[in-house]
Amino acid sequence: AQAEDDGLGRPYSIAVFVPGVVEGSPTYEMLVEGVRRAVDEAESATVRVVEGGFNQAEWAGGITSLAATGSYDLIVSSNPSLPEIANEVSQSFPDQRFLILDGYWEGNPSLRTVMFNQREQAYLNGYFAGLVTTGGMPNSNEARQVGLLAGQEYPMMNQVIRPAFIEGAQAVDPSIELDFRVLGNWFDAGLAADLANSMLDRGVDVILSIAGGGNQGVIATARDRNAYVLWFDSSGFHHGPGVVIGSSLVKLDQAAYERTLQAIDGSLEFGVGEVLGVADGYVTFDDQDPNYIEFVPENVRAQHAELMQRLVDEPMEFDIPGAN
Amino acid sequence: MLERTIPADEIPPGMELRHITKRYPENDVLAVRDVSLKLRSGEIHALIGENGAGKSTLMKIAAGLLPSYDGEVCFKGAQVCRLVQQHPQFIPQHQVWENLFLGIEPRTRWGLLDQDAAVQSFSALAGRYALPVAPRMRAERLSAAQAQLAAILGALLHDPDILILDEPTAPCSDHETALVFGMMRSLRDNGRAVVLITHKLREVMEVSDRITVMRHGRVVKSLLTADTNPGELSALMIGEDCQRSESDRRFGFVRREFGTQSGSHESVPEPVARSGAPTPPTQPDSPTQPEPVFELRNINLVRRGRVLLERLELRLYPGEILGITGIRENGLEYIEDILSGSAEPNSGEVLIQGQRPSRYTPRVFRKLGLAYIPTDRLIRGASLSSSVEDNMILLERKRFGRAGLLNRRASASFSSALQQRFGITAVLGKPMHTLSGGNMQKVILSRELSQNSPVVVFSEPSWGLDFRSSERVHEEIQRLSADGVGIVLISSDIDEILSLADRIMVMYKGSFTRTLEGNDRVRDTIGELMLGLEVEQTSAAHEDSRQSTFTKEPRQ
Amino acid sequence: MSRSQPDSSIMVTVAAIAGALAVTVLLLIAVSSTPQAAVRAFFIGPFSNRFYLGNMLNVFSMLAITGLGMAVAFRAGVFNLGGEGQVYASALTATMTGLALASLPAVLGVPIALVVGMMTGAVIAGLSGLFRYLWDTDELITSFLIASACIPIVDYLIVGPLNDQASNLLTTERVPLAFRLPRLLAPSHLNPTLFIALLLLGAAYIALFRTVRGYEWRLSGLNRQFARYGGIHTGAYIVLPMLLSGALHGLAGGLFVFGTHYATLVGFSAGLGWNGIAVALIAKRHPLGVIPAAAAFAYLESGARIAMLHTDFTFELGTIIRAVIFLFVTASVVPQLQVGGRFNWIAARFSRKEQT
Amino acid sequence: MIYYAIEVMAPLLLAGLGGLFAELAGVLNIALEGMMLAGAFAAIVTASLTGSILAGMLGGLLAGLLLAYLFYFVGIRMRANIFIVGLAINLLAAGSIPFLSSAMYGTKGVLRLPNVPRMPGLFVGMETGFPLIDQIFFGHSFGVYLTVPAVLLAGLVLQRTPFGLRLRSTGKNPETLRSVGLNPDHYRRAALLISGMGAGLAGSLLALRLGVYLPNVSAGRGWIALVTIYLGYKRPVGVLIAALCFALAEGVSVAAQGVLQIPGTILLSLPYVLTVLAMIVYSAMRRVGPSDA
Ligand SMILES: Nc1ncnc2c1ncn2[C@@H]1O[C@H](COP(=O)(O)OP(=O)(O)OP(=O)(O)O)[C@@H](O)[C@H]1O
Ligand SMILES: Nc1ncnc2c1ncn2[C@@H]1O[C@H](COP(=O)(O)OP(=O)(O)OP(=O)(O)O)[C@@H](O)[C@H]1O
Ligand SMILES: [Mg+2]
Ligand SMILES: [Mg+2]
Repeated sequence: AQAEDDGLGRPYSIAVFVPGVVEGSPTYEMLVEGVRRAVDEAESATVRVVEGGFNQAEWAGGITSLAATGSYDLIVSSNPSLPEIANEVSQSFPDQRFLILDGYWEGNPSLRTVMFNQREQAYLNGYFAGLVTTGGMPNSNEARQVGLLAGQEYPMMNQVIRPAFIEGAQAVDPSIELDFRVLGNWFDAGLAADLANSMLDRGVDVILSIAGGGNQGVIATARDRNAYVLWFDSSGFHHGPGVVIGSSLVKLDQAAYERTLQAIDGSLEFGVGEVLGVADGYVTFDDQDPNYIEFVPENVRAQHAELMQRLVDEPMEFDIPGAN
Repeated sequence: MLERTIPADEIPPGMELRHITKRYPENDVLAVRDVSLKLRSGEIHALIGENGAGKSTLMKIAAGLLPSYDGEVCFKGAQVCRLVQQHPQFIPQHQVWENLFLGIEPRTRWGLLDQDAAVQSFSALAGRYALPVAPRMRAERLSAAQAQLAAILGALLHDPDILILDEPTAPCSDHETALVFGMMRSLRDNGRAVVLITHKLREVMEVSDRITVMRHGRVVKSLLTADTNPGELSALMIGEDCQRSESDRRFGFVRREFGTQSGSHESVPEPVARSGAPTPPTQPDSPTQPEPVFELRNINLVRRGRVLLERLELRLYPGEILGITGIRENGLEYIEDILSGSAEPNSGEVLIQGQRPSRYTPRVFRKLGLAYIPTDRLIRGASLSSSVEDNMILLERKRFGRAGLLNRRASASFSSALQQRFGITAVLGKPMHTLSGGNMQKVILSRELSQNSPVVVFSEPSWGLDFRSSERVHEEIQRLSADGVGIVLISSDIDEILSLADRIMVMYKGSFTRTLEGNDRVRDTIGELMLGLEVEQTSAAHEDSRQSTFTKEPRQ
Repeated sequence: MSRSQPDSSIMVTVAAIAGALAVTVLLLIAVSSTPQAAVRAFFIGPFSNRFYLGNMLNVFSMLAITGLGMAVAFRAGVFNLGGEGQVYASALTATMTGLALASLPAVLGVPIALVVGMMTGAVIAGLSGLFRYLWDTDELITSFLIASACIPIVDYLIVGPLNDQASNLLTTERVPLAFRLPRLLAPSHLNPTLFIALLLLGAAYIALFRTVRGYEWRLSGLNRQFARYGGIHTGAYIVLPMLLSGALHGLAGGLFVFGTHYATLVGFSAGLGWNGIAVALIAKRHPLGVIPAAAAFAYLESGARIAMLHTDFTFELGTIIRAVIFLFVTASVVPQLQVGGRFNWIAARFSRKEQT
Repeated sequence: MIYYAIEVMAPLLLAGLGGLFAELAGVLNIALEGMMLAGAFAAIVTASLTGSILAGMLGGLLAGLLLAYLFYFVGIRMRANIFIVGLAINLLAAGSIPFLSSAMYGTKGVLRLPNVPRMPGLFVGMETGFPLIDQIFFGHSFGVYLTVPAVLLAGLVLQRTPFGLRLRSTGKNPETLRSVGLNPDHYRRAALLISGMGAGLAGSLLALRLGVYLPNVSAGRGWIALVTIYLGYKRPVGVLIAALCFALAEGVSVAAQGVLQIPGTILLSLPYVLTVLAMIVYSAMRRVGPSDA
């Protein structure tokens, strides 16, 4: 993209506000990647990436600072909690436009949100876990126990992911039980390893790990004890070939790319929130990865592909927690 | 010029100090001013002078413990110079040998600590100089006198050519003093140089070969002991400018001190300056007597299974000076703790002006009317990093509070009044640790005596004081007693006790052996009682049972 | 001791800060692709507009209160290592009180909520003081442990039963509008906490150095045996300083809610406790020294934050710069003379305890 | 559970033993956390470069050593406040590791490097028939077996060597050392370097067990190690017991998450609560104990 003024007006300027740190976070890497791709393709646009750190109390201040400069045509971000922050900031800076992914808000004319159907996403994982624990894999055990390790408890986790995960598993076999544990943070891999050990002791043979860096502890344990790990949001096979055997994907990069491009050429509609799911192709299960094909038996893959098709035909209702 | 006064004799010098000058930048005190001094081998050299004269500073320089000074320190023939500091400090939790062998630890073949070798060589040394210290005792359990002896042994471990002792006998009873002197003589006879800093002229005359007098950081004179007398020495220490009358009185005091040393069995005359004092009660229990202001009833103190104090009874009447003496480790420090409320007895009770304290804390005791001068100056008696003024107002702090606020102007004038009255050389705003040992003690005394308390407990009040100051303290004590204040005087200095106390109680192994009154107060009797001699004659049976509970020194 | 600090130590501190800043500039130049912009944002940014200025002053007020909370404990020779949890827990109780008293007028409701916050902090810290008084357990360690135990509980309460269902943030509900302290430099966070902080610092200075209780307080910290000997109730000066320290942290937590965030968010007070310790130590445990120390701290924090927003300055770089400044700030080539040698204060504290 | 507790204990113990040296020399080393983190990072990097577990552990140890030397230089030589220096070193580790990681491998996040071998277990599969004994003694990762010699060595050095005596004396009263012509700073330096090695090694165990480095992997264990020093009453065996207690407490809270219906987050505070209780009980017992009547 050309950054300099080419006589047609100043370039379209975008700030990406990352509520956290980009490197090491697949979601935010996708966000930045998508926006960058759009900017590169556009005639005249610039982008600045700003890391807001992990303290959510400071995000509002960061967004306010960006808005206060008045020099960004669009602020892009991604997190379920950001729409409400953006909504608030836009009271003070009504001209500032926001594009928030992975969040939902309706009715603020400055604000466009794109939400992913995480119920479907968790359901995909749950169904796959159900297939695994009921004997779908070489190391599956008799017990009908699936595990879920969360970094912290938060509304999306408690109200959507956790119920949908067990719902999916029980769709395979209603007697399946969930062993749910909390790490308390997003980095303590040592404790995560111990928690995973404790889950395996109780008969769990497959764990969906949504614990940031803690996932590594789960992998280490699962590798030692021949259990399985499921990944969330991005493809995780390379973290542990043969151990990580399933990944649900959210095509956040794709959405970011497309919506940003629309924003730049002025065709993006603000004031609305959309929800994208399996049927739209933005939530999916990574069935192309060689590891998946290598380690997961054919019949399991087939059964899961069926489920995918079912969800395309019949999308699941999604009650977004905290939606206005 | 001073050098000329010393006969050019044949004794080889061990060390020479040339034109030493030391200024403490912190309080801008010129502690030593252009001092030259020779320390000769085979000689005991006494260094005397009033508090703050610069003795300790000079000797620290000689021993290489102060980094910055002007002048030269030359070793001549001698190699090792050790200084035993005025207040030896040990690591309390470590055993004696661990403290003393630090830096010269004997090792086994494997490079490990050779504890047995250390203990053995220590015991051998202790045996050779007849200084009784148990090597495996934890240092926190050493009495002040034992600590002093241990520190001396620690210096001897290094086989010094020059040994400097800074007021070693201050915490010692006569017995221990004699042991230290024996050690010094034996060193001298082996061709070593020994330096003794002390305020006790009697000791100077008794043990030294040569004397150097310091005043205001300068050497006033160096002379041979044989050529001088206490009168001359004290005149030198005080300075010629001193008024005649004052030094007269002092000579009287000094002479009496010497009288007691030689005049063995005669009873001591009534202390001077008791005019106006009520006659001390001769029969304390008679019903006509006033109520006691301080009372101990059947006090027992046991710690870690050791009986430290046993069945103590004590009654103190207004205007009376009650002396308590003994060898320190026979319970003097524990009775100090009981009297001051610092330790809670296991049984028995304390009554202050007839009232029972609600708790055994110094706070409660003070509220009931007690003032207390502790033996331990550096931790209990002073806050070294606080200013002198803050140290002085400790007890009177409430008086300077107005609506909770501290009136600094009033407290400053209060402290400078105390400073004047007690002749304290100090800058009030500077931290306490900049003071010389004697001046620190004066600050403590001034604080406690500003209190007008009906009961005052003195523990070793004149430790480290020059005699002008210690006499001033003694006058203070007598004045208080004349005002009707009840005084407990704990002291291991028999002369001090004899010259001041109306009644003397002698401690031995945690109990009072006998109370001496009037003409019974004889130096030799006290000495024997302190060593437990008379006790064993009079109540041998009783003693047996006591010894079984009062265990000696448990190993470890 | 009650007199002012010797000038030479101030000079040394100034020199150290200058050295630290020089290193900071070098780091920025070495790492940034737009070094000029980064240096400008870092150093001038905090003063460049009222939003940044206000936020910096607000950070200053919070750090001043927690720094003071540490300084008063240090002065009495006790150590409160649990500030982090105390701020956090009291923020939550203050928030909940504020929500419960929503029907009351603000002049009543806010003070009550703040007092509840202070009491929360005081209890958490006071427990450690009490344990030391009763059983001689090291308050340094217990305060750290107790506060660490509080943090997961508060996390749970915010995410669980006390969660604001209407929000996707991990937060409690917000306190009523009327309860929110007015903003002084809108839209920045600056609020009257600044004046409260300055008032407290002055009051603490007078209390510590100009009152009888303050004298006892400091003396207990300098030499507990001496204080006890002098009839000071030294046990009280273990428990009281912990209580006060906890109360100040509690107040900080409460004011953080009513002045800045209006709710308790998960982990929102992170750093206030630790930075408070650093502020107190850099201030040489002196209430008035807290002012420059907290100001310097707030300045650095804001500079780093602004540089992060406007240049390629990264989060880690801010952390590294803070570390460098810490390394410089109390270092001195001039040995500090202290009792019993030239060792520094913390070590002295520990060896002192050994001796008793 | 015992088995995992022992695995958890090992790094705590090594860091605690190192910290014990510093503590006894009178230096409160609150930088254990940062040193562990640096040790973890360096261990993964060197293990990846060399393909050797031992080299990885050595790398961790050296990283701890490096920070410890910095600690010594600023905190002791330059006489800075050691608490602030400790905080600074923690910050330095937390800030510079992502910086280096990003420069070297292009990520600040999870660092999964090729060629990092798995931590071998020792005595795997051995059995005595008593599950408890088996869990305690057999099949642990290699690093765990370092801890017992470490405790013995620490005890020997501290109590039975001239060096140990001097080091302990430094902590109690540095002036006494100075007065016999020894430099207390030498012993403080030695103690700090030992604590750096202990913490670095502990960090390497944490990371090598996982086979990856990830940000903040020490997760407060440096602080817990500091607690074990006090809880263990500043004796090597005490530190061992304290570290084990803490590991068991963590084990209890982990197991309880699966069994009890108490929310998992709350149970995370259990180890701290149990540790405080242990401290109180211990101190209270000492109080009424044989010392005074
Ligand atoms: N560490 C110090 N810092 C500052 N000033 C000091 C220090 N030690 C001693 N002084 C000052 O130096 C002077 C000489 O003190 P020194 O201790 O040498 O006296 P002294 O002759 O040993 O007295 P005393 O008989 O009381 O022990 C005193 O005025 C004292 O205040
Ligand atoms: N020995 C004690 N044990 C427990 N509490 C005490 C003790 N002495 C006093 N207190 C309590 O401490 C508080 C302060 O005590 P009080 O007002 O008597 O002290 P003061 O003499 O006025 O001042 P200061 O405490 O400074 O000496 C009071 O509440 C009192 O009940
Ligand atoms: Mg199964
Ligand atoms: Mg002296």
